[in-house]
Amino acid sequence: MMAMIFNFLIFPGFLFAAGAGLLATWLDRKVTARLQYRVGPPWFQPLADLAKLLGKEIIVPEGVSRSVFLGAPLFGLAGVTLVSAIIFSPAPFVGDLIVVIYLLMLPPLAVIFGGSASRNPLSAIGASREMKLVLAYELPFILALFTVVLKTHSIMIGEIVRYQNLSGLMIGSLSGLFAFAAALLAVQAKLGAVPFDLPEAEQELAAGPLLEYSGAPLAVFRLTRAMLYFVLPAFLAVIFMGGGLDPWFMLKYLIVLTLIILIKNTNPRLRIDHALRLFWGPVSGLAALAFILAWLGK
Amino acid sequence: MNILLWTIFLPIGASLLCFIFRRAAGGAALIVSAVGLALGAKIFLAGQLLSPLLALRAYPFSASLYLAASFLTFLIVLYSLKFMAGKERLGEYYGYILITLGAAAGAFFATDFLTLLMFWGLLGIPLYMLIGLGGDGAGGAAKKALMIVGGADALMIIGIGLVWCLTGTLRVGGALLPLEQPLTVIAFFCLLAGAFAKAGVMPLHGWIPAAAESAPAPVLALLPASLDKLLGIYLLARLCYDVFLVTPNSAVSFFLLALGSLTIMAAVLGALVQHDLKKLLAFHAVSQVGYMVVGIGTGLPLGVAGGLFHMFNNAIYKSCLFLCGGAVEFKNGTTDLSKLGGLAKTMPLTFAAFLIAAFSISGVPPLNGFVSKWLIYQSLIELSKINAAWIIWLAAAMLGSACTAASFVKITHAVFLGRSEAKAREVHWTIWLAPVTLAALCVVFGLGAYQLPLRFLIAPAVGLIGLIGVWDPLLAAGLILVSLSVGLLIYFLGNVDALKTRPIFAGGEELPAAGKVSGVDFYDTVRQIRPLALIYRAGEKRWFDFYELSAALLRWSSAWLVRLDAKIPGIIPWLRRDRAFKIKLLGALIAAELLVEGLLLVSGVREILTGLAALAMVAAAFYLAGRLGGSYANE
Amino acid sequence: MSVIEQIKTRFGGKAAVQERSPRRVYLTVQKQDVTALGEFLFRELGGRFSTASGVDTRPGVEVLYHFAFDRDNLVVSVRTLAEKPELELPSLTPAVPAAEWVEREIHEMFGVNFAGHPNLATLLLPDDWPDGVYPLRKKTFESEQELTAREN
Amino acid sequence: MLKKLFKWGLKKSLWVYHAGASACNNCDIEILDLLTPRHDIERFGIVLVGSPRHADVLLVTGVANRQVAPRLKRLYEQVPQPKLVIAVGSCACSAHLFRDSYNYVSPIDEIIPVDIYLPGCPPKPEAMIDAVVKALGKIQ
Amino acid sequence: MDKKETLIPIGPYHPLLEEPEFFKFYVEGEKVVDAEVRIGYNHRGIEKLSEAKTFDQATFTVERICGICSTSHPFAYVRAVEDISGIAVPERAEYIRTIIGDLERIHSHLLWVGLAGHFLGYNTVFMWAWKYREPVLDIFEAISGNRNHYGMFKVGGVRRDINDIAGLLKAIDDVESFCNMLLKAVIDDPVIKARLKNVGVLKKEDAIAMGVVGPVARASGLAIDVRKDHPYAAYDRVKFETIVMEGGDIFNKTAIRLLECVESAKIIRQCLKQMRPGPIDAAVREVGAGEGIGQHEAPRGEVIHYVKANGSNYPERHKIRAPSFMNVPSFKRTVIGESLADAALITAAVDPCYCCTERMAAVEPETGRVILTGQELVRLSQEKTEQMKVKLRG
Repeated sequence: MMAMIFNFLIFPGFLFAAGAGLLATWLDRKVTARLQYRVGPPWFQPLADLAKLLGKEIIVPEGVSRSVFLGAPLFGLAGVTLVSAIIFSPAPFVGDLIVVIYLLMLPPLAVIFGGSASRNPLSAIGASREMKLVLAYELPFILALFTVVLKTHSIMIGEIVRYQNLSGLMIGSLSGLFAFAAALLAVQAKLGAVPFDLPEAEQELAAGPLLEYSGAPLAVFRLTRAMLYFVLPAFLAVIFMGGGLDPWFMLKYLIVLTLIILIKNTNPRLRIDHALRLFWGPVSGLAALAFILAWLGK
Repeated sequence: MNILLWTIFLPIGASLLCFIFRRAAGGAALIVSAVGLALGAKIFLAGQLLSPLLALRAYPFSASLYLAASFLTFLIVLYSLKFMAGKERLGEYYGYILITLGAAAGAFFATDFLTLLMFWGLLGIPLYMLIGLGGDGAGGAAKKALMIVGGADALMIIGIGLVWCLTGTLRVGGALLPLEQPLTVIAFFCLLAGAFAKAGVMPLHGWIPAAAESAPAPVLALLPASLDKLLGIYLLARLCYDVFLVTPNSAVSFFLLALGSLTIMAAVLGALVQHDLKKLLAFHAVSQVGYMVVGIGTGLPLGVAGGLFHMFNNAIYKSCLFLCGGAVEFKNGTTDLSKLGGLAKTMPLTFAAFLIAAFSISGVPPLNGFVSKWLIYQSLIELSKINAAWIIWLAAAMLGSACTAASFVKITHAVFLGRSEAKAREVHWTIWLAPVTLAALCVVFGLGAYQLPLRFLIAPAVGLIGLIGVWDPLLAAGLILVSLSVGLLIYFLGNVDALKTRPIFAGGEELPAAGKVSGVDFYDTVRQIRPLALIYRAGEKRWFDFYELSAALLRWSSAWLVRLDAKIPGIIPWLRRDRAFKIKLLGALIAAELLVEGLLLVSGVREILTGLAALAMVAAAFYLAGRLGGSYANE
Repeated sequence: MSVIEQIKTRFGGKAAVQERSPRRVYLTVQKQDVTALGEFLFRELGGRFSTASGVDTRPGVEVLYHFAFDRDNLVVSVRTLAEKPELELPSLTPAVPAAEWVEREIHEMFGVNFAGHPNLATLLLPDDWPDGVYPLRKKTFESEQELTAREN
Repeated sequence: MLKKLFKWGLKKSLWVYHAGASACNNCDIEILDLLTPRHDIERFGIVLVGSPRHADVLLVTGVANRQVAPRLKRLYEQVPQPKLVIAVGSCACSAHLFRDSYNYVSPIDEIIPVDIYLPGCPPKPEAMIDAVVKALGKIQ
Repeated sequence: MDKKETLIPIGPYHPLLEEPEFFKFYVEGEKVVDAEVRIGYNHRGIEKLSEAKTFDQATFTVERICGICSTSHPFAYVRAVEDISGIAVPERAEYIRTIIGDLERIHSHLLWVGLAGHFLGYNTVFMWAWKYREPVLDIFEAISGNRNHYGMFKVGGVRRDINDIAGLLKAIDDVESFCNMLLKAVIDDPVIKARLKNVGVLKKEDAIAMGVVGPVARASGLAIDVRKDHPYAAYDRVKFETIVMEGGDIFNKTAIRLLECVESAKIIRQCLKQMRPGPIDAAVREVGAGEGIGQHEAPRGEVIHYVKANGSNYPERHKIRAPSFMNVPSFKRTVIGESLADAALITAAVDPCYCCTERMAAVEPETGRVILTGQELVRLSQEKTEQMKVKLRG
């Protein structure tokens, strides 16, 4: 029991994921800055942002449902925390791959409900874009992940890791590589990173769903986003490159993170219909190709 | 009298009283449905019961279904007391609800195909009448429901005849037919039509959205949302495992999976772009059936368990959603999404119930909808050992789930969050009690999935099931609670005392009244994507509506019939009477159908007559439908 | 035929032509001819509508419409007068869509009414600007004070 | 203890919302210039945000004309406490040569409380960074 | 289907807008079906307060109409004043004016390209474009002592000479090579193409009807350029191309702006080569009476100033038309039917400059009549203010 609580709250659960995620967002900002010939923020920057936000007063817009407005960020955090505990557990713990896919729906849903509860027209447009984006990336994400399931014949994350330890990494095979590419783009969208940052498109929608948030709820949203920066690339690394929380794994994680940052900095934002077309067209096609290859044993 | 007979004849008898004593109808219906619930509990606890008369038999599976049906009926009657107060034709309303309950009991407990058929046919009448109660425009919807459901019933007669020819017995489960010969397959599909039309599987779904446009909310909650699903899927399950033998990787299994996936995706895509609350929910009522069909269609115990569990879950959350929609309509007088908004603050209980049910239908862990979907997904993954097509069904099911979430985001935004103009207050307790109870049940069935529903409702019917995944709802819920507290802790670490209310930020301007995003157009982008745009456009032209297609066919054929008419005026003169007469005639035919079935049952002279009656009635029904279609075309 | 010659042929009797330099021509017309001349310059001679300017003079508000002829290195200015106190001019906007905003501007700055203008709503001044106060007009201060008092 | 943490956070992470009030664009452009490689204020943790709800610092440029003044006040109220206001440019500080305009209402500091005045037409980016450093000193 | 239009307010305070403006987009889903714009948030009414300013002082006033094109207005203004009585400007001053004018074009276009990248969510482009814009500002600082608002122009000449020709040439080379690089990047990037091609198309006939100017007009196939059509300063002594494209979409507008940077670099290089030593100021003492019109091809298009003088030291009427005043109204014709995400970009694509649009820097004369003087208007306004303050506090 104590061990479980420790796993969940300290390592590799909440605290570890939060810390690693905050560092990852810093890395993102730093690398972005370097690519733009800038110096970039110091390493403690995300932490300072959070501390600052906690000290700010919380503003609730007039006439909104307080419970939804203030409750939404918490549910997003709960979803990502649970995932962070599941994906590193070697033994079956709480849930399997399908559970992870569904739990990963919680953070976007939290953002959507928060934005929708804000009653601001720009937030509402942002929420609708976020939802459309979810619809867009869900298909290739599912196809890519189930390509792995087809190869490993298991939906248990521990089993998938074990399979890779025995028979080589997923990404080593052609189908695994394609599936990884498709899943990577889906993760890019899940992170709301450019070119898929259209729900929060700062220049169009101010901050979209988060427009009305301030103080602690905003801090929780940012923390959730930061944890996703750790959890999602780590999830990809576990599924496609094998798991185990060792230095090698951190290297794998960093590779995935670097890919994400690079995509982010070399592309302009897409329009929502472009994103839908991209995900339902080429990216899903890529994932389907990966599946077919996997079926053929490649 | 046998307790099983009570379940049938008490409500049907009471319905007569309702027709006569209209004032007391509500109270009577409440008492009768409460008695029905008590009977249901008793039967459920008893496990096995038999009634020689009418050849009824209760066993755990049918008992649990009856329990669910009577429970929902009770809640909905309670809900109706205030909701329907002051409406016209209340006596009929409660009477038909009771007939539905009684006939459903008969259908659940029947062990004989003819008994089944009799009650099955009987169910069509209250369905027609209840939808017709909706006032203006309800007539067309009711007719549509009757045509589809009645037509499918006619096919069922053929199917039963064929089954009898093949096995020589009319007992359900008398013999297990492997689906090899063409005749068996035809029989299977004929019977399947009956189940599908009731449950609303594509392409026989057309009556549900049509009904949702006009029928009262409790009617929708009772019939298309729950009772008809229970009946249809019950029949489907029995057909697949008690009458015919559906094996994994068979052509029929493939067909069911394909049809189920198609239903999930097509209906949910339809739901995404609806702009009326009840109609949107109706599309989900169709979409959710797809999961059950997929689950049962796998041919694996895991899938059947998932499908049946999903059936119960769907009855719970779908009724809840329709009842919440009714409450919204009750207070605001409209279900047009563009006219609603901001009710979360004024109707908190309705909102909470709706939100839980919406999360449940979207498959958000740890609610019940997730668990049943999870079981179905696992069964699909099991199929991976056999056939590569599983990924298509799985992707359709999971994407359908995401689309469901999307359309509920739209509703929640448009009705409960978003901006408000309405100043509605919370509804009377009798109205919110039913949805809140059902929402609570969603949570209970989700958290205690293994301990309660799977153990008591599903396991007796399916037997033991072997999971291939892991999901520990109680632990997960506990951990979610822990992380929620962590989040709350963060709030309290922060400057939570300084909670201020400020106007909405609109670039420094005051937000103009028109600055309201109603949510109606949330998914226009999806609609405009090719090839979806083409599909949507075709859908708007009703190309996928079986009924409309047939109507078009009939319109075309009726032109020929009119010519035929002109040539044979002397032979059947009454055929040229007015339309109202023909509707009555159709009603009479259905009554005759029931009568014949009753006679057959008593006389035992089944063999020849069944086939003849079936053929005659199908021919007559088609002819009349054609004529009606003709007059429909001329309107 | 050059632009000036064409104008002279067509509007010789109505417009007083003043050729300040080969690149600058000023035409003075009665207000009823402005629309016809403007349309002629814009549609037939292909002049680009540059802008319009107003000056408050003793008899009324003098409005100049400037047309640029880019191929001929020429700017033609059409001068007309909106007499006090009505200050009414026919609007050029129906013929020359580009004139919409600048006529709105002259309307709110000078109080010139452009008959036939599709939308004379406030363009530059604040929402709560008092009615009847025209910043660029030369009125006595007392009358303005009166207006402000009335507005409040 | 917590208060200290909050203060530290505020000092290290100032989020800036830029409110132009009838400015000539020059100060606005120079503010944007602060983000760009030569000046890069992100290294001090300063970023420009899109919503006033996220802001700690309100940068006001230009003279507030009659149309803008009430909006500016509304905007100021949208910013959660603790907040700072920096008036950037001569116009915001003293209305510059627009002091006598008929559309000019009152100095910015009579509409909203201003913490730092930063004159210049436009102030150089270096001066703006200096102003922000001074603003940090004001945080109590 | 009864569809209800939804109003999306953009502004007056919005990250898309550097300056406060209020756009109202009426949308169905994300498709814009109607649009309105309310300006006036930037209206400073320079006219009344400028009335005591002499011809010379007004140069500084008009410079503060806009910070980005702070040379365009003085340029057109001094040309208008010189037009009144045909003041001749020394040759070297003409060259310096040309150099300053086109340096400004480079800095302004790079600024726009950066902002466009920013609006596209492509911050790398934003940072890079602005990085290469800095050297241009450095040149300005070296020449005039200020990064913006250079104060270079005066009636009859310029105020400062250009001496560091070698440094200028080097900076120009750097900027030119960067523009070429960016041009390639923009034209080849598939995502940028998808976002910009066929978006916000301004048809040629609409362009003519709305009288648009500058790159907006040239992107729609109108070959107009004041520098070519109405030659002035040293523009008739240098060789350059007027870039014209037919598409009318944002992609064309972007490409034109980048190509124009390259052309401007060419112009500056030729000017530096041709420039001979000499006086830079005609030392004008008397303006005289009459009317004058001055045009200048600003980065955003033609600026036109009309000055009426009555022989005193003050202009009687000074009318200014900035290019954005013609370009902004055309947004309605381009934005309807596009998606909301593009609408933001389309409104930005004309490179709107609202402080220019709302200038109204008309300089009135001192006449003998009792008129509503500036101070009185101010007093009126301040009275109103006091009332408003009471309201705001209450």
